Formats: sequence, C-alpha cells, structure tokens
Amino acid sequence: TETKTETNGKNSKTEVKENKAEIKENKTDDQKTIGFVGMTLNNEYHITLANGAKVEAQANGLKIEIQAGDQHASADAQLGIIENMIANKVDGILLVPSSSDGLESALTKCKEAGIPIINLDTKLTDSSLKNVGMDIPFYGTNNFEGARLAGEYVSKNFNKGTKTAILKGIEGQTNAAERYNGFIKGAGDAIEVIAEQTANWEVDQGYTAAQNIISANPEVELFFCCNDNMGIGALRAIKEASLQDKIKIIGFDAVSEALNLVENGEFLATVAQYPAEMGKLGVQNMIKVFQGEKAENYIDTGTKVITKDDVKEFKEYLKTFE
Amino acid sequence: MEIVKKKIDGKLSTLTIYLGLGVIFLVFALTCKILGKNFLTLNNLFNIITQASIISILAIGASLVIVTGGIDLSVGSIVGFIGIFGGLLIKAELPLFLAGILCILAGALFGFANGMLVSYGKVPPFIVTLGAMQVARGLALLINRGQPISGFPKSLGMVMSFKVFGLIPVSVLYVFVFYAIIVVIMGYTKFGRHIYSVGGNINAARLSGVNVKKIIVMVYVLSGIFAAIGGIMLLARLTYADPNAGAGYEMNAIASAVIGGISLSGGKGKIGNTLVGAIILSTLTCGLQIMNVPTYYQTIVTGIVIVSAVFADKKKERQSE
Amino acid sequence: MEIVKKKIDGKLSTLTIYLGLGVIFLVFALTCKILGKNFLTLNNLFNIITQASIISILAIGASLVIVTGGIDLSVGSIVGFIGIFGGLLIKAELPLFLAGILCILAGALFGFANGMLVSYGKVPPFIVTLGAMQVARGLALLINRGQPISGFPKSLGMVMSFKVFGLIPVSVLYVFVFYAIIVVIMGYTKFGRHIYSVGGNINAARLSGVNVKKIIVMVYVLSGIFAAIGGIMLLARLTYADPNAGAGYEMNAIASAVIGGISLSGGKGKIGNTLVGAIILSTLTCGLQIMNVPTYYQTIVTGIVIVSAVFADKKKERQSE
Amino acid sequence: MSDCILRMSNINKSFFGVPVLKEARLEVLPGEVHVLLGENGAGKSTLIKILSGAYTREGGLIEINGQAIPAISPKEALNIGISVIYQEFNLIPDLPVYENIFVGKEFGKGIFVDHKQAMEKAEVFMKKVGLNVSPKTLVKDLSVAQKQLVEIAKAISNHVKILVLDEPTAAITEKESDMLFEIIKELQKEKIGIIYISHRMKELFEIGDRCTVMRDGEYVGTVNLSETSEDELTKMMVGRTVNFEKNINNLKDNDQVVLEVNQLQYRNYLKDISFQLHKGEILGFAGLVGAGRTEVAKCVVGALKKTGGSVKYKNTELSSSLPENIRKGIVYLSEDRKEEGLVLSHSVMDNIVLPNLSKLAKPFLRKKEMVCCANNYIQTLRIKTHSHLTEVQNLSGGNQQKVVIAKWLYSEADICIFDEPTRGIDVGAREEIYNIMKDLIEQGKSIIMISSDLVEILKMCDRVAVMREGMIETILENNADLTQEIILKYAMQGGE
Ligand SMILES: Nc1ncnc2c1ncn2[C@@H]1O[C@H](COP(=O)(O)OP(=O)(O)OP(=O)(O)O)[C@@H](O)[C@H]1O
Ligand SMILES: Nc1ncnc2c1ncn2[C@@H]1O[C@H](COP(=O)(O)OP(=O)(O)OP(=O)(O)O)[C@@H](O)[C@H]1O
Ligand SMILES: [Mg+2]
Ligand SMILES: [Mg+2]
Repeated sequence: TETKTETNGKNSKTEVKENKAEIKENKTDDQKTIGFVGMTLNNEYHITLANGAKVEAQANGLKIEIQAGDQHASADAQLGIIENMIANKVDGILLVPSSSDGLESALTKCKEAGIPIINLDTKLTDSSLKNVGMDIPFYGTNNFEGARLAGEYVSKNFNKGTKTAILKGIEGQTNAAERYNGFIKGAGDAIEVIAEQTANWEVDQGYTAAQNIISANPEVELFFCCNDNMGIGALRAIKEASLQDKIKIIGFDAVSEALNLVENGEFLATVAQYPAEMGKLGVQNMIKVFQGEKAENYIDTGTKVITKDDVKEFKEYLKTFE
Repeated sequence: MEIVKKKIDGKLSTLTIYLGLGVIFLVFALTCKILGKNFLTLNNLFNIITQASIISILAIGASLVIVTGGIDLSVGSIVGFIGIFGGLLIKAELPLFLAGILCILAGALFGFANGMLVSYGKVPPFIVTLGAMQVARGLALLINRGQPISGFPKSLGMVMSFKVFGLIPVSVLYVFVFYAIIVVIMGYTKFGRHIYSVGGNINAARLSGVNVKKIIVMVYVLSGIFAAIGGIMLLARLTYADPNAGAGYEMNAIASAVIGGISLSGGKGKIGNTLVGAIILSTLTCGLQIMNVPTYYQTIVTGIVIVSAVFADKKKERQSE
Repeated sequence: MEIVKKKIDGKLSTLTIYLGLGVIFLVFALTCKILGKNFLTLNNLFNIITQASIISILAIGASLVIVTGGIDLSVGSIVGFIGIFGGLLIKAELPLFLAGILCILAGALFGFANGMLVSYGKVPPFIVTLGAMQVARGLALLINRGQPISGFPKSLGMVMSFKVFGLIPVSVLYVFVFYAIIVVIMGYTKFGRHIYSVGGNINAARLSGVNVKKIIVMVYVLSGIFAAIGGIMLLARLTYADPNAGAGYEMNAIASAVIGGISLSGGKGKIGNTLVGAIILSTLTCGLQIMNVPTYYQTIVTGIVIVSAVFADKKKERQSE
Repeated sequence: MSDCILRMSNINKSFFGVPVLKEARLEVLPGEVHVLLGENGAGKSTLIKILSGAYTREGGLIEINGQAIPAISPKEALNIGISVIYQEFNLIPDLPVYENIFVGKEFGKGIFVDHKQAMEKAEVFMKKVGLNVSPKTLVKDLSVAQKQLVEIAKAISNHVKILVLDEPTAAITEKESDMLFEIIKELQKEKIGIIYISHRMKELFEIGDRCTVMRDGEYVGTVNLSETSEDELTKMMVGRTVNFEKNINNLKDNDQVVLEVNQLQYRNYLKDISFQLHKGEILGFAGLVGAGRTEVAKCVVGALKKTGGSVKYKNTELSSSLPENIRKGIVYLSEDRKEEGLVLSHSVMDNIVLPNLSKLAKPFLRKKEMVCCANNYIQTLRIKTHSHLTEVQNLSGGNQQKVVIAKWLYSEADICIFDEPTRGIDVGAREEIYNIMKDLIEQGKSIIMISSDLVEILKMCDRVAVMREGMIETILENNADLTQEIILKYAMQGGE
C-alpha cells in the first residue's frame, strides 16, 4: 500500500502545482496558504494548538486560515469548513478531527482536490485512512495512552480498591471514551469505581455532578476527571463540602488553571499533552510538502502526568510558546 | 389603482427575503473579489446548497409544525438517532433501500408519538418535543452504547455525493424536489389549506368540519419523517454515524423557517421562503469562512445579519402603525 | 356548594405541579433508601435548590417574556458573557460591588436592545434573541480571546457559598427573595397586571391605555438583568469564568417556565410555579445522579418524566372536550 | 307536531357543575323562521352549539325529520345539513375570504383544491350577502361588519337543511340586514328550517314566524309572532315590560364645546371630518358598513395615527398618544370585543380593572377594592357570571359585552366614545345601559355613540352625524321629525 499512496502523493503534488499557477494570477505575491481546521476554538487546549500553528506559519511567511466548528464539535461542521477551504483553494490543510473516523467524506474531497492533509491531535483511524485510500501524517498523542499513564500513577500511589468517581466527557465522543478506557486500564484494581457521570466537559456540570456524587457516596476518595474543566468544578464541590483532605482530584489537559491547582496542591495531577508542539510540527511539515519533500509520517508529541514535582518545569516549557 | 399598488406591495414584501439573500450574496461576492477569493463560482453555489440541504429538509417539517402553531424541538435528536439506527441496519447488511424505509418509519413513529401527545394529550408542543428530544438522544446513545459507527460501503456515500450529469450534486436535487412537492401540498391541496386553517384559528377550523386532531398528528408525523430523511442524508454525507450528530439542528431549522417569514404564532407564511431562510444561513457560514473571518466574529456577524434581514423584512409592519 | 367545589377544583389544578414534585421526591427517596444512598437529607435539599438556583433566576426572566407572548433565547449566552466581562472587571481590581453593578447594566443593555427590536422593530422575538444569543456568545469569546479566567479572590466565592446562620446557603435565599419579589410584582402591581394583559391580548391592552411597547421593552430588560444576575451567580459559584458557560441554559429556563404552567401563547401562568418547574428539573438530575443511573437512561427518564408531569397536569383540559 | 324538521327536547348541559340548560326544548317546522329569544346568558348559544356538535349534551333528545341523532362532531353535523353562524366569529384571519367561505369543504379533484373555482363560487355568495371586496382579501383586513357578512356567506354556501343564525345582524346595518332577509326568504321557499337569534325586537316581527322564549336555561313558551307584541315578548323574557320612548335631554350645553374635530384625515379612508361635541351631549354616528365611523373614533382617541387635521379637547390640541388621551379622560369602547375589547383568557375582574389600575395602585393593588368594584358592576349591569374570577371567554356574548362596558364606565372618563355598545345585549340590559348613559350626561360628561341600530340612535342621541364613504354627509338634529328613513337616505345616497 505504501508505494501506492506515494504515487498518489505525487499526483496530488502535481495538482498542487497547477493550483499554484492559478493562484499566482490572482494573488500578487507567491504566498502559500495553509488551512487549519480546528475541532473548536472555544477552549484553551484547542486555542493553544491553533496558536502553535499560527505562530509557526507567520514565522515562515505563510498565510494561515484558522477555522473551527462551534461548541458542538461536529463532523458535519468540519466537513463544511473543508468544502469551503477547497473552494477557496488553500494549499494544504492541518486537520484536528472532531472524531477519529467521522471525516472520510472530507478526506475524500481533499483527495479529489489534491490538497495535502496533515492530521493533528486526534488520530484518524487506520480503517478510515484505508477506506479513503490515503496515507496521512499524524502528529499528536494518544488520549488512551495519557489516561493510562494517569491510571498507572494512581495504581502506584494509592491503595487497592480506592473509592473512585469518574467524570466523563460528552457521551459518544472519541476522546471521552479513550480517556475513560485508558484510565480504567492503567489503574487496574487500584480503584473501585463507585460512581461515574457525564459532565459534558463543562465546569458547572462537573460541579453539580461532584456535589451529587459526594452526597450519595461520602466515602469517595478520588475523582478522575476526563478534562480539567470538570475537575475545576469538582474541586469547588469538594471544597464546599470541606473534604479537601479526603478527596483527591486528577484532571486531564494541563490547562493553565489546572497547572496552578497542581502547583498549590489542590489537584493531585493533570495529564499534559503538547498542543502547541502539534501545531508547530504540522506547519513545519506542511512546508516540507510544499517544497516537494516528504513529510514526517508520525510524531508522538508525548503525554506526561504532571504532578507537584514537575509542574514548575512544565510551566517554564509552556512559556516558550507564549 | 390602489388595489394594484397594494398587490405590488404585497409581492414586494414576499420578495424582501430574496432581496436580502441577494444583498448578502452581492456583499460576499464583492468582498471576496477584493480579497482575491473565489465566492461566486458554480461549484461554490452548489456547496452552499449542499451545506444547507439537511437543515432545509428539517426546516420543512419545522415550518409545517410552526404553521399549526406548534414547535418541534426533537428533530435534531432524531437526526442523531436515525444515524445510529440506520447505521446499525446497514452494518447488519440490510439493503440500503430497506434500511432507508425502516429509518423513515422510525422517524414517523417519533412524530406520531409527538402528534398524539400534542393533539389528544393536550401537552404543549414545546414540552412534548423537548421530551422527545431527550428520549431520542438517549436512545441514540443507548442502542450502540455511545459508540459511533463507521466503515460503511461506498454506495452509502453516493446517496449524497452522486453528481447528476456529472455536475449537479444530487443533494441539491433532493432539496428542490422536496420543496417543489411541499409547496404544491401547502398551496394546492386540501391537506395544506387545512394546516393553515388549524394554525390560523383552531376552533374555527374544527367548527368548519376540519379534523384538527388528525391534521396535527399528521404534521408531526411529517416532521418526524423529514427528520429521518435528514438523518439519512447526514449519515450518507459523512458515511459516519455519531450519536451526538444533529445537536442544535432543530434551532437552525426553526430559524430558517422564521427568517423565511413563517410566523411562530401559526397560520401564516410561505413555505418556499423557508428554503431561502436556510440558504441565507448557510451562505453566511460559507461566505464568512471563505473570507476567513475569525470564528468569534463569525458568530457575531451571523447574529447581526439574521436580525437585520428580518428587520428589513418588517419595514411595512413598522410603517403601518 | 358548587362554587366551593369549583374553587377547590381550581386550587387543585394549580396544585398538580406541586403534587408532581412530591411524587418525584417520594420515588427518589424510596429508591435511594433501598439502594442505601442518601437522598432525603437537609443538605441534599439545599443542594437541589442551589443547583436549581441559577436556572430558576433565569427562568424568572423567561417567564416574564413568555407571559408577554415572546421568548428569550439569549439568556444562556448572556450568562457566559457576563462571566467573562465580570471576570475581567474583577481582575482589573474593581470592587466586587461595582463589578456587579456594571454586569447588571450590561445585561440590561442586551435586554434593552432585544426589547426595542421586538417592540419597535417588529422583529419576532425568536429571531431577535437568537441573534442576541450569537452576539453575546461571540463577545464572550472575543473579549478574552476565548480564554477562561481564573484566580479570583476568595470573597467572590462567598457570594454564593456563604451560609446564613452557618446552615442555609445564601444561594437558596437569593432564589426565595427574588421569587417573593416577582410574585408580588406580577400579582399586586400595575406593571405586573399590564404584562399579563399585553400577553393576553395586545390590542385590547393597547386600547385600554397600556403602553404596550414600554412594557415589552421593560420585560426584556428585566430578562437581561436576571440573566446578568445568573451570570454573576455562576461566576461566583465556580470562581472561574468560562466563555462557553451557560450554553443551553435558555432551554432549561424556558422549560422550567413551561413545566410550571406558563403558557407559551402568553397571558397566562403563575410565576411562582416556575420555581417548582426549575426544582423538578434539578431534582431529576440530582436524584438520577445520586442513584448513579447511566447517562443514556438519565436523558430518557428526564424526557419521559417532564412529559408525564405536564400530561398529568392537563387532565382537566382533556376531560373538558 | 310530527312533521317538524327539528325537535330538541329535555336538553341538559352544565359547565363546571353549573347547570346552564335545564330541560330546554325547541321545535322547528320546515320553511319557518323560528326565533329564539332570551336574556343574555339564557342559554341560546349553548343550545345551538349542542345542535351543531360544538358541545356535547348531557341528556335529552335531538330528532331531525323524526329521526334521533346521536352525539355528533361539528363535521358530522355539517354533513347532516346543520349550518350555523355562531355569535362569535369563527374565521381564519390569515386566509382570504374565499377560502374562509369554503374551509372544510374545499372544491377540487381528489386531494387538490381548485382555487379558481372556489373564487368564482365565493364571488356569487359574496354578492348575495352584499360583501363588496375582492375574494382574495384577507379576513383580518375586514371590518367587523364585513366579517359578519363572510360568516353569512359561509353558512349559506353549505347545503343546508337547518340554518342557525346567532345574532347575525348585531354588527351590520339596515342595508345588509335587508339583503340577509331576502336570502332567508329564498331559503324558506326551499323548506329549510331556520333558527334566528337576535336582540333587535323590531326585526323579529319582520322576519320571524314563531318564537321560542328561554329564561335561565329553561323553556318558557312558544308563540306565533303574528299573534303577539313586543311588550308581551319582553315580559316573557325578562318578566317585565321595558319602555321605548325617545330620550329627551335637557342637560346639553350648546355653548361649551368639549371636543372639536377639524378636517380630520386618515389615509384614503377618511376625508375632511369636522364636528363638535358639546358638554352633556350624546352625538350619534350613523352610516352603512364601512362608512368609516370606527376610523373616526379611533383617530380621535389616538388608536390610529391621523394623517391630517386637528382634534381639540377643551381647546387644546390632543396628542396622538392613546395612553395619554385616556389619562386625560377620553376613552374608546371598541366594536370588536373579541379582538380589541377583552382579554378573553382573563377573569371578569381583571378585564374590568385593566384600564383603571392607576386608581387602584397605591402602589400595590388592593385586591379587596378590585373585587368590590368588579362585583359592583356585575350587579348593576346584571352580568351573568359564576363569579368575578370566571374567565371572560366562558361568558355568553351579551355578558361579555357588558364587561367591556363596565370597564369603561369604571374609568369615569369625560368623553366616552362608544362603538356599537349594545352589540348583542338583550332588551332589558339595554335599558340599564341607556340609563347609565343618561347618568353620565347628568354628571356633565359627553358621549359619542356609534351604532348600527337606528332605533337606538333615534332614542338616545341629541344629534346624528351620518357618514358615507369616509365623509360626514350631514349632521341632523334629533327632533320629532327625524326618522330612520331620513337617516338611511343620507347614508345611502348622500344629500342629493
Ligand atoms: N364554555 C363555557 N364555560 C362555562 N360557562 C359557559 C360556557 N359557555 C357558556 N357558559 C355559560 O352558560 C350560560 C349561557 O350562555 P349562552 O352563551 O348560551 O347564552 P346566550 O343565551 O347565548 O346569551 P347572549 O344573548 O348573551 O348571547 C352563561 O351564563 C355562560 O356564562
Ligand atoms: N387598516 C386598514 N386596511 C385596509 N382597509 C381598512 C383599514 N382600516 C379600515 N379599512 C376599511 O375602511 C372602511 C371603513 O371601515 P370602518 O370599520 O371604519 O367602518 P364603520 O363605518 O365603522 O362600519 P362598521 O363598523 O359598521 O363596519 C372599511 O371598508 C374597511 O375595510
Ligand atoms: Mg349567545
Ligand atoms: Mg365600525
């Protein structure tokens, strides 16, 4: 299959050149345009991801068009954006898919239009890629893996049978399922899940759910929250019930507030991904594609469980992207 | 003379909405020209209609329900449910055609339940369909344990992406065919006129011998059927079934109807204009994205344009005071 | 005798909603008892009201608007906007009190724009407030570039979490105070009666000397103000400002009002019952979460219970046919 | 009588446990116009609605041509040939006239409707009833009287065996009434049974054959109209006689002009309207349907924005702000109680106090005072209602009208403009209202009374302005020589 896709890649490259000729007539300068299709731009994680790409593109003198679906993060909205970008003749697309196998139609359209794609953050499934007959580079990390690390951290640091509550993301979303499954896998028998509720990634719903879980199960010892937002909400509920000494919180995403909370001990840990890195790598490799070189096929940007011990270091690292 | 003038006025007022659409197109075309972007291409026109296609189909149901003086909040969830339901059927290797029929039946069933509760149960439509919205979403999640479905046969994708004469996307045709049918139904059949009479004055309609309960049930059934069709279209467009799909579509459908001039108090409005409303919404999204307006501004501009378009449309009502 | 019977009948029908709440409580209490969970504790009762507090405050505005025959879809976005707006003000070290006043002014301004467009502009409320919803959300994202705000002073949290006599959460008090005021306004002031008359028959109200436009504007302003208060409460409750906060709150607020018996066609309904509607919704969430019912079933059960509650409430209407 | 086309016997009906019909009866012969008479709230409309299937009866028998009819739906009733013009309009505002006439029985093949045929057929019926508008006009753009004509056209377009007319003439003038009577006489020839309800005593004798009187939901008796008199009927109805003499007003102060209207214009509906209203005067406005009387009234109070001319109240120009004018003491009672007069879903009390809340708010509304005043008007106007908390929509038509009157009496205004104030009000209560108007005059107030009932105009008014096609044709002194014929002549052909 590899050779096959490569010829495909070449084909698309020639097409890109044709496009370029056309664009030259329209545009005064020879600037290439990258289309960045985000999942959403309504939260910190995805804004950082987009910013990483934006900074890198500007540093290299490229145009970048950043668009994202709204709060529903739907495949349909992303398909629409991609259609419009194709109509608008962007030269390459950086895609943060809203679901790992929901964008086959969009990929097919890009393929037909000969627009190269790089996949960031959430990996498109192999079956998806196979279905559309494309080989798309991916830079990002694995949500399952990150959550598994968090689970392992729990299994190392907690007694067996720790009474655990899990706050889950939107039911049916790829990320939500991966984070949940990863954590269960990693934690093994260290945890006993006594309650699990969906709080739809939201702070206020995390708060409400935590409040109810605490009043039904006063014995709870640990909250694993599939994103930091819900963790921030849970923390409020725990503080209000004056159970901070008894109940620990682990979040996911390492948003700035979560890092502060880890630093002052209110969160036990959060799982860091490196969104800005993903954006940066995406642009760098897209440039390679533009220059006719082959893009890096797979880069794991890594995940890390951030605890009080390494939070300072991580914050330093983040500063480099500001 | 006066009567002639009044007639032209009347025509003009139903034309305002087309005018609005025209103005929006013009503004985008010019701005894009200046920015060196392609907006006014045939391909992009098809894009706009394709992107509006699902909402505009849902909006037919929304309009019918609104004309009877009701509201249907459940269609977005039904779209999501049908995706999973149809997806499972296709995965179970049912022929596409049969799966489609079963989906439509499922949609009709939801609509039937809504309609019965509204007409015989006397429960306000808002509550009935809010409940149905939650039930349908819950079922969408439940029947496949929250998992999305992918890996469908290519033929499914063709349901939406097939190009007639190698040019016109079939999705565009669906829209025009369905609207042609519904315009005829609303304007030229007894059923259509009865729908208007029920919404205009339910007592008068009843006392004039219109079977109002039957009409109400049928309208909700139709809304359910159109939601199912929308669900199938979305499934085919994405070749992917997501239990959360369609969230918020009901609002876009209702908005299309209201922008098109269907009055939420019932009994009034031309259903053809609903399509214009849906196209206005998708033109806005498309144009703003092509111009690469940042997302936050997009929301703001969309909000302002919608209000302005309807504001312009109401000029006559303001003057008549 | 007969008159007495009728009076009791009338009372009973307004009581159905309380009965519904009672039944829901009973079912949860019993089931939780069996499952060995705590449901019927004082603390949990306070929890339920606290969890309902923000929605119930928004629902006051929603009810007023609905009584005039309108609808306000913008309140959820205003909650989100006020969070960021207020958050920035507090970060700029404005005293809490002053920040609160400015937030309320901002909310009032949104409401004023809505009201003017509805009354003088003749734009349907659905469209106006849908537009405002998008504008407010866009602004919430724009003014802090999509970023949340955190690190607020402790005193902000106390606005919601302070316990009167060390027992009653102050948020519970807010709810009762605001409802007490609004019940008096709606029942015992000229303004309140005018609101009902505008919704009941706008022409008759106008010819009776009611300044209907002023009333409509004021009602939307109030809705904006209550949305701002809800936004401040949410900000204080979470001590965290998220530009996406409040999404969907408008639907919960409207649902509370309609479950409480406020008629979407306007002119009718007891505003006190809106609070019961809001508490029913939060009791459902709380009870189902305490019983740790999986989310899919939660949505389905919530949908069914809401419809059933209102269905029971409409028994008399069905009989009178 | 075994040959009657309709026999209703021992009909019972109650609302919320309150009996409204008690063993009511009615027998109609083919080809007769049977008048149904009774005070407001006697149960006439309810009896009719039971016949048409709009309400379900609680016992009793309905026979048509000797055949017992079970409980039926309105649609089934229509199929049997029972056609009803209800007292309250049952029209669909946003549909055109022609569709309203044929709603529920559309023309066309199969599922389709034939608009063209419907329009042509509609025009025939519209011409018959004297409705001169385009069949495409939306019903909401019609005046009350025109809506009434649509109702009549709609009813006669059915294939009827029994035609019921519940106060068809309450809102139309002599000319249209005459056309209606022509139609009725035509239908009589086809041996159709006609039930006719009206509070206009004079016309009963003109059109009716027999008359059944009801009181408090009970059957009182049936008489041949040729063998009885107005007084006798009134006595059967209200238990006393009512006098019908011309009111002589000595209180009018010709020197004091309270309202002066000069060259008033409203779009192309009104041209050069000028008149004066004196202190203590009742000025009548007569004219045919659509002459523009309602527009004059609305422009004066500010409910419509006049496009020219001036309106002076006690020598100061009136603003066009309705609330402000009401505060100054100029009020307008609308002819259209359903659309503009009442909040139907609100209680009797809430409707009466609505324009008067400023008086009651100090700053909080005093419920006791509200109840007290509502009950006061319920008594003096004899409004038939279960209590002051009953929703107005549950009252009989005439009683609804009394609520409208009560709300404006309570406002104690200086100038009252009453547009068809006695629409649908029974003879007895009419007298009460005339008395109240006299009281108002005695208190130095002035009244403009728009009425389509010339008997009432001649009885009450000091002067009569006759309008025709948006202009005041003439203003006549109401002296002994003035007759209905003179007024009608001006209204129809102008002065020449
Ligand atoms: N839907 C209803 N609910 C409750 N009470 C009703 C209802 N309809 C009528 N009534 C009561 O029934 C009585 C008879 O009303 P009906 O309308 O039959 O009187 P009517 O003889 O037609 O009077 P009018 O001359 O005023 O039209 C009235 O007292 C009225 O209050
Ligand atoms: N806003 C309007 N739009 C269209 N036509 C109007 C409007 N207002 C009034 N008219 C027309 O003007 C004419 C005058 O109506 P108006 O109701 O004043 O008559 P009227 O003398 O009060 O008669 P009646 O009350 O007996 O019907 C009518 O033919 C009516 O259709
Ligand atoms: Mg009657
Ligand atoms: Mg009139």
